[in-house]
Amino acid sequence: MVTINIDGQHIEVVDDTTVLKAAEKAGIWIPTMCHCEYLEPYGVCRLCSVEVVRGKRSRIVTACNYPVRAGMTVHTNSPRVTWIRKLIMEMMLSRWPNVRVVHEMAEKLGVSAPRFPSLERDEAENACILCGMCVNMCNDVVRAGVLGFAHTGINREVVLPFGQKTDRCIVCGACAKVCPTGHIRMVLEDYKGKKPEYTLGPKTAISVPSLQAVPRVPVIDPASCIHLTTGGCEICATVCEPKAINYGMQDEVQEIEVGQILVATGFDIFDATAMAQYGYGTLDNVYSALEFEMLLNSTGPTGGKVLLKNGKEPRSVGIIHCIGSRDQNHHAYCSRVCCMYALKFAHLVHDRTKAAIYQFYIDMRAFGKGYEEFYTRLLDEGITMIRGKAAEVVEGSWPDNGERTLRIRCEDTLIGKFREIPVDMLVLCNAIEPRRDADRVRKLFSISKSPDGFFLERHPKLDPTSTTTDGVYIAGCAQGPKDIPDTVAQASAAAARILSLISRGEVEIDPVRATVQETYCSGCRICNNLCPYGAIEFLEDRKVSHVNEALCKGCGTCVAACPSSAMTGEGFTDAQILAELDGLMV
Amino acid sequence: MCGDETMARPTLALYWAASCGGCEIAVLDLHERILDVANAFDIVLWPVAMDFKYADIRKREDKSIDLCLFNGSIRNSENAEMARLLRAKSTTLVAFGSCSMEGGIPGLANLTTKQEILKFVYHDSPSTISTNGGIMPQTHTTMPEGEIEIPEMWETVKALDQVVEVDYYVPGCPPIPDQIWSVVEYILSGKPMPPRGSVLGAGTKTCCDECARKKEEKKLKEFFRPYEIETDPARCLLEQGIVCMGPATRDGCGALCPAANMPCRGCYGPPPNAVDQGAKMVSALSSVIDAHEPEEIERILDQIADPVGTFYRFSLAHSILRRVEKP
Amino acid sequence: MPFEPKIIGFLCNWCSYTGADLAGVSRIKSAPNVRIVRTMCSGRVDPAFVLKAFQLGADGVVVMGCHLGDCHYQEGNYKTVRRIPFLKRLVQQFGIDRRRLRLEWVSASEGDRFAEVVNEFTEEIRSLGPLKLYVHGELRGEKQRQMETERVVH
Amino acid sequence: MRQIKIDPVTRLEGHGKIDIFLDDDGEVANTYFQIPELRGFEQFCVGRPVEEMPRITTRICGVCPEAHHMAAVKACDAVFHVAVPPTAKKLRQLLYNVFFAGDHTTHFYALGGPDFVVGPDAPPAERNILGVVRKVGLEVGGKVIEMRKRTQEVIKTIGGKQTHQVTCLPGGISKGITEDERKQIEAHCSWFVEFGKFTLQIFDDIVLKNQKYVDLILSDAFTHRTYYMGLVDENNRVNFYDGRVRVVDPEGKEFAKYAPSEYLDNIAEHVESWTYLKFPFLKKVGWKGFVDGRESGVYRATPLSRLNAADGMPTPLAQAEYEKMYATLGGKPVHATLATHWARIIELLSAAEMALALARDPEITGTQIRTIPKETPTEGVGIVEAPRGTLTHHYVTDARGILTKVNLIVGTTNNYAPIAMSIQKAAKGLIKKGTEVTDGVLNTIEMAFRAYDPCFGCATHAFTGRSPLQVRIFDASGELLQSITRS
Repeated sequence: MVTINIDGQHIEVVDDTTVLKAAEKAGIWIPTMCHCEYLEPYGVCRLCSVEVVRGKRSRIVTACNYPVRAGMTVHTNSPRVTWIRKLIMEMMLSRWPNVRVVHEMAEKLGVSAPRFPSLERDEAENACILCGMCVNMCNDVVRAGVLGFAHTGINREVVLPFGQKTDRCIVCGACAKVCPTGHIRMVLEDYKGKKPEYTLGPKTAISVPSLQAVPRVPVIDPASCIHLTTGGCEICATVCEPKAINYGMQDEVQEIEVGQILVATGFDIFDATAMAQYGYGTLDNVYSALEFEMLLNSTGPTGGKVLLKNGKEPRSVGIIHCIGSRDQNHHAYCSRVCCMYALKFAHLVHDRTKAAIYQFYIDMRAFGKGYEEFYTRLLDEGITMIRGKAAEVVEGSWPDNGERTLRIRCEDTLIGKFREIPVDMLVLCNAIEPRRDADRVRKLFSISKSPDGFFLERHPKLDPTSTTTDGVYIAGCAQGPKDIPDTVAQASAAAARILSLISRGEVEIDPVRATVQETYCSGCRICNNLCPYGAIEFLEDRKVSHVNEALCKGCGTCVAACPSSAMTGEGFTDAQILAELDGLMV
Repeated sequence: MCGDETMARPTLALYWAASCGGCEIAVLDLHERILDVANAFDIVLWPVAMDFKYADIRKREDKSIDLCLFNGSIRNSENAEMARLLRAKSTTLVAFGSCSMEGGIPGLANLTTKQEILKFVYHDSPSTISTNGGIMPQTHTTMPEGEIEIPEMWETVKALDQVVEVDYYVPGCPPIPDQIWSVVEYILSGKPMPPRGSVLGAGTKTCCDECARKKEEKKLKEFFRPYEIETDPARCLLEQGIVCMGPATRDGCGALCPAANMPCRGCYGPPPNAVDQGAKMVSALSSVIDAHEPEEIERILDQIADPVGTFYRFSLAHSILRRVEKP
Repeated sequence: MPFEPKIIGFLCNWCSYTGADLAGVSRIKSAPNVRIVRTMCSGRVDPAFVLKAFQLGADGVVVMGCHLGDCHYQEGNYKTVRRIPFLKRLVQQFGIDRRRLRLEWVSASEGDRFAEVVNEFTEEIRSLGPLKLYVHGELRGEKQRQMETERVVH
Repeated sequence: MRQIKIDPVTRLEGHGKIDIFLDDDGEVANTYFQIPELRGFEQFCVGRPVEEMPRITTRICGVCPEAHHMAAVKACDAVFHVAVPPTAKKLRQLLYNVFFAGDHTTHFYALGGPDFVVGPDAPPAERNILGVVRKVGLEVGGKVIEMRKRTQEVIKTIGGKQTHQVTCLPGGISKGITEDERKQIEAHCSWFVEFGKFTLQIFDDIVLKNQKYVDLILSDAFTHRTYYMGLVDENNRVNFYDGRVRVVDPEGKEFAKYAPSEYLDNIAEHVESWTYLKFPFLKKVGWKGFVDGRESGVYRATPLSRLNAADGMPTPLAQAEYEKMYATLGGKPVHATLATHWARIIELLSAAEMALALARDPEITGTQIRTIPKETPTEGVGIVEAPRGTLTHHYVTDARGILTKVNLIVGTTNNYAPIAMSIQKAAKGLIKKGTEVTDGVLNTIEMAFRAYDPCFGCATHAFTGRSPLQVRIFDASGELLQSITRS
């Protein structure tokens, strides 16, 4: 540790830190325009100039890269320093007369206009000021080595190799992030054969998977993580104080022995691109319910503000119900939750904007506790409810100011009129549908599905949580569309079923079993390859087949197959079934 | 009258109804042991070998014959009549051989009709020349000298127990002499007889039990007919794609046919608990067919020639459906 | 008196039987001609059962199981899918129209399909008319004989 | 009306019923010999796979399943156009000759022979195997039983089962024999040869040394001048398993010689409404009713016929006996029905010799015993000599080898007409005005019968109860005078 004196303050700082950091510690502001804490000091803008006094001698240095020395004295606002900064600002102003950040800094430093004639160059307000942060970021931190300087003096500029787009760019966006003027922009276009993903705002390589994720632990997306791509960056690691970042972590498959399984694999949402007439994926400002939910979320891209792509507030918002549900072409069933969240959307939009809100519905299904009340309350808030399914959405413009907007064509069955309603933003209430891999999961647990594709409960009324496979239970939207209270109720019921077995500590298995009567078995081995559970074994010594009772599930296939009728199926013996036939045919 | 050994000895009757005589030959094939039988029993009826009158049988008291070995199926009223007579006169009536037990090969006549048989034999047969206006045999014919008649054959062949109550069964076409001997010995030993309806002179398992061939798990994509391939004499014939009735056939024969490289045809009848030999064969074979696709399954099934005629070679008349229906 | 087909249906416990149950719960109307025998799996249906059904006077027999790949026992119905076509050939050779034997896949959720199959099959059998077999008369005769002998005994 | 009770006719394989009608003078007007059973193999074998026929048709007759096994498999070979490897053919022949020796033994000692050995006049109760034993000594009984036992052993070794053989299949035989088995079989066969000589010795001592018997044999009551049929090899020697069918006329001159496939050009069957059995006749001569002579198509196929139809026996010892027989009975052809017994035991010896030769053949233990048929099955005829006559199996199949047509002409059937004629002749000769039909009458009829060793079970392929011969006598008014039933 060393002690230095800044503007009369005596402060103690670690050795070989820079004057800039020391000043920061002392709470003294020093202007910078090419400095970024994640980059090595570059010292190109010279704005951070300060006066350092040692003994009788004093000199001007750049604070960002000048190391502290024991007992040194620093003046950050001596007349000499102020004079130099002003001079630098005047030069920058004359060089970049239109650039916003330059003007802002000039104001701070009390410079109104340069004394020098401005070069008659029409610069954009976000022109490049050659701070070099992007270049250093790309080379030193990201290590992509794409950006560099070309030419000298007045012609100096930041370029791509040979001025060409290059595949070496990993599209990390770091350059854009550090660029103080916004000169560097990320644009959406096909890149390396990949179509740009339609997302709400930029998504970082390390993020929390979903807004309400519990536990709220961020994960690294190895595909887009700079460090995992180039070995550089590691910024997240440097800023993470508890040092929780572990780039070495790998996916692993764990085998866990369990006695019972609760299948609650949830649902997928209907892909609205299948209904082209609503312009999802083709028109701007058309959102799926889940996307809109993200938009509304306070931690979302707009911090919960309801904004259009162009950052403006919508004049009107349309919400269309039953996208893919209650629709013979897609899902016949009702997704049950849409009506209510659509009302919630309307409420929030009403709350946060002055936009007019239109709901396009087939029937309102406010079936739950307090739901109907909520519905009536919204009607009072002045939501426009249009009974009738929207026919299509087209691009159009506002009649008054001609601004472009969307127009929803629909029939209002209540007034029996065809209507065309302008909305700036459209929210589609996608249907809840079975997960794409539901069939694989189903076969894995050998449980059945209902016609709608959701998992089938053992009995629709009397046993809604268990399945036809002992020890396998289902809950939530995996079993069928339902809202949170219902899901919680069903899940609790399933959990209770599971616990009751655990507490009993033993299970009862069906007495329906196949057994071999050895006196009749001649070891022809026809049954041997029939059992999917491998319950039939052949006893070489006795030359007979044998059924392992614990493995046998009692399907009776081997019983029917056994040509010597040595295999009997308890509970369904030949005699019993033949007797049954006799009884049936009298 | 003690001292008179003929009275002391149990009485034995052997009779053949609709049979080929093979069962009788099998009895003769006891060779020298036949003499022991002759000594042990007082034989009261044996048309093939000795001289007796049916009249004497009719005169006998009911149940006065201790043991009657009845072979041959029931093809016409005369067979049935003898069956009833011998049932009445015998305390123990044994259905002896495949024919009387389950119809046997004659039962295959249930695959066709009496009409078709007569039509072919006396009309369509290539060697038949209708020299007198295509007449057929008649039960009654008037000749210049007078009226003469011949019995009428039945439409459907029956097993003995479809006509009268049967006490025991001895399967086989013909029954293996050693098995016949073991039955005779057992009866002579005076041991308590097994429950009525039991099968004597045979095992409780299937032919496979006696078959020395090596058996493994079976998965079949092709079936062959016996003449189509050379088979490995050490390996299960079914595994080699030869339809063998062994798995659905009661043991007791000593698996003679597989030992001679020929597939079993099921003459010992269905195993103890099997209801229907052919049905058992169907489930057995379809279980070892290694195919999931309907087309492939049909292709494989096409390779199995004449299911009914093969799976019911000996047991058709006694099967669940008993005969083939002709429109 | 019009001909009412007697049909035996072998239903697998997990899919078809539940499907039939669902048809009932859902109040779906279906022909009353099918008399149901429940087996744990369509794979349990021994061909002898089918023949026995015909012997006892069934005009048609339908075996129902889970759709292929849906078997509660993973592959039981794959045995059935081989057994029934084979059995069809057998009954055909016995002179019984193979259409009188059917294999249908009805899942637990297909109450409507169950009803459909039952109605459709019943109508087909109705059009095929009653099944007349030699053995029917024989059995009647044998029952008669038994009763007579019993009478003698008492 | 008086009912005459006579001991039943036995030792008759098959079911027979005879109606004798008398005219006003009480002379025999006509006799009807009826076969009241029919099985219908021809029809119910349709639809079966042809290769199963050797295993199905054995059930036509449990006494001579080997004959049907062989005829069937030879028809199958023809159906598949397949040539049988030499070893397989020799094995089949070995099996077949051994069977012939055994079957002829049974008939001579148990069924037909007793008439001579014990004597026609002896009471029927005596005229059976036991009587034979009593007459010629106990060891004969033992020998006969041993003969059966040994033949059955060989048959089981080669045929797989002793009754209803299984091993023959299209293109060969399913199982060869080992050297040890061959040694065994050879030992048996040389024993058979000895037994054959011994049997001829007995016949010589008891029959030929007794002029009364010789006269009986030659007596007119037992003589019919008919055509004769039998299989012959390329040297016109008797062959049971293979060759061409040769027919000679009543003078013994060759009338026809044809390959099995040509049988339909030469043989036809006549139907009568009063019997289930058909009457085969020579097509080229035609059906002239129940009469003999060269104008009538009636022919005989019996051991005697085979000897008549051939130029000699294939083996030395038998050849010697063959010459002796014709010398004794006044040259070829011999028409005396009862001489069939003699011919039969000459065949017995010949079969034994043949078997021995085959058992010593080095090829017999070969391993090349199958030819896998490759051609599409079509149609085929198989002919062998069954002990009771020429046996013909004729199959037609579809391309899959499923039978579409089956025709069978079985050994005894060939002789149906001659037997009927023999019965009528005997009856006419014996039943005169006012004669009361006695055991003698029936016995004589039985003798006419037994010479043919008839098996009507085979003939009608009828699974018939072997119910006995029944003779009913009606007067001119058709009234039943007498019914002589042997239970």
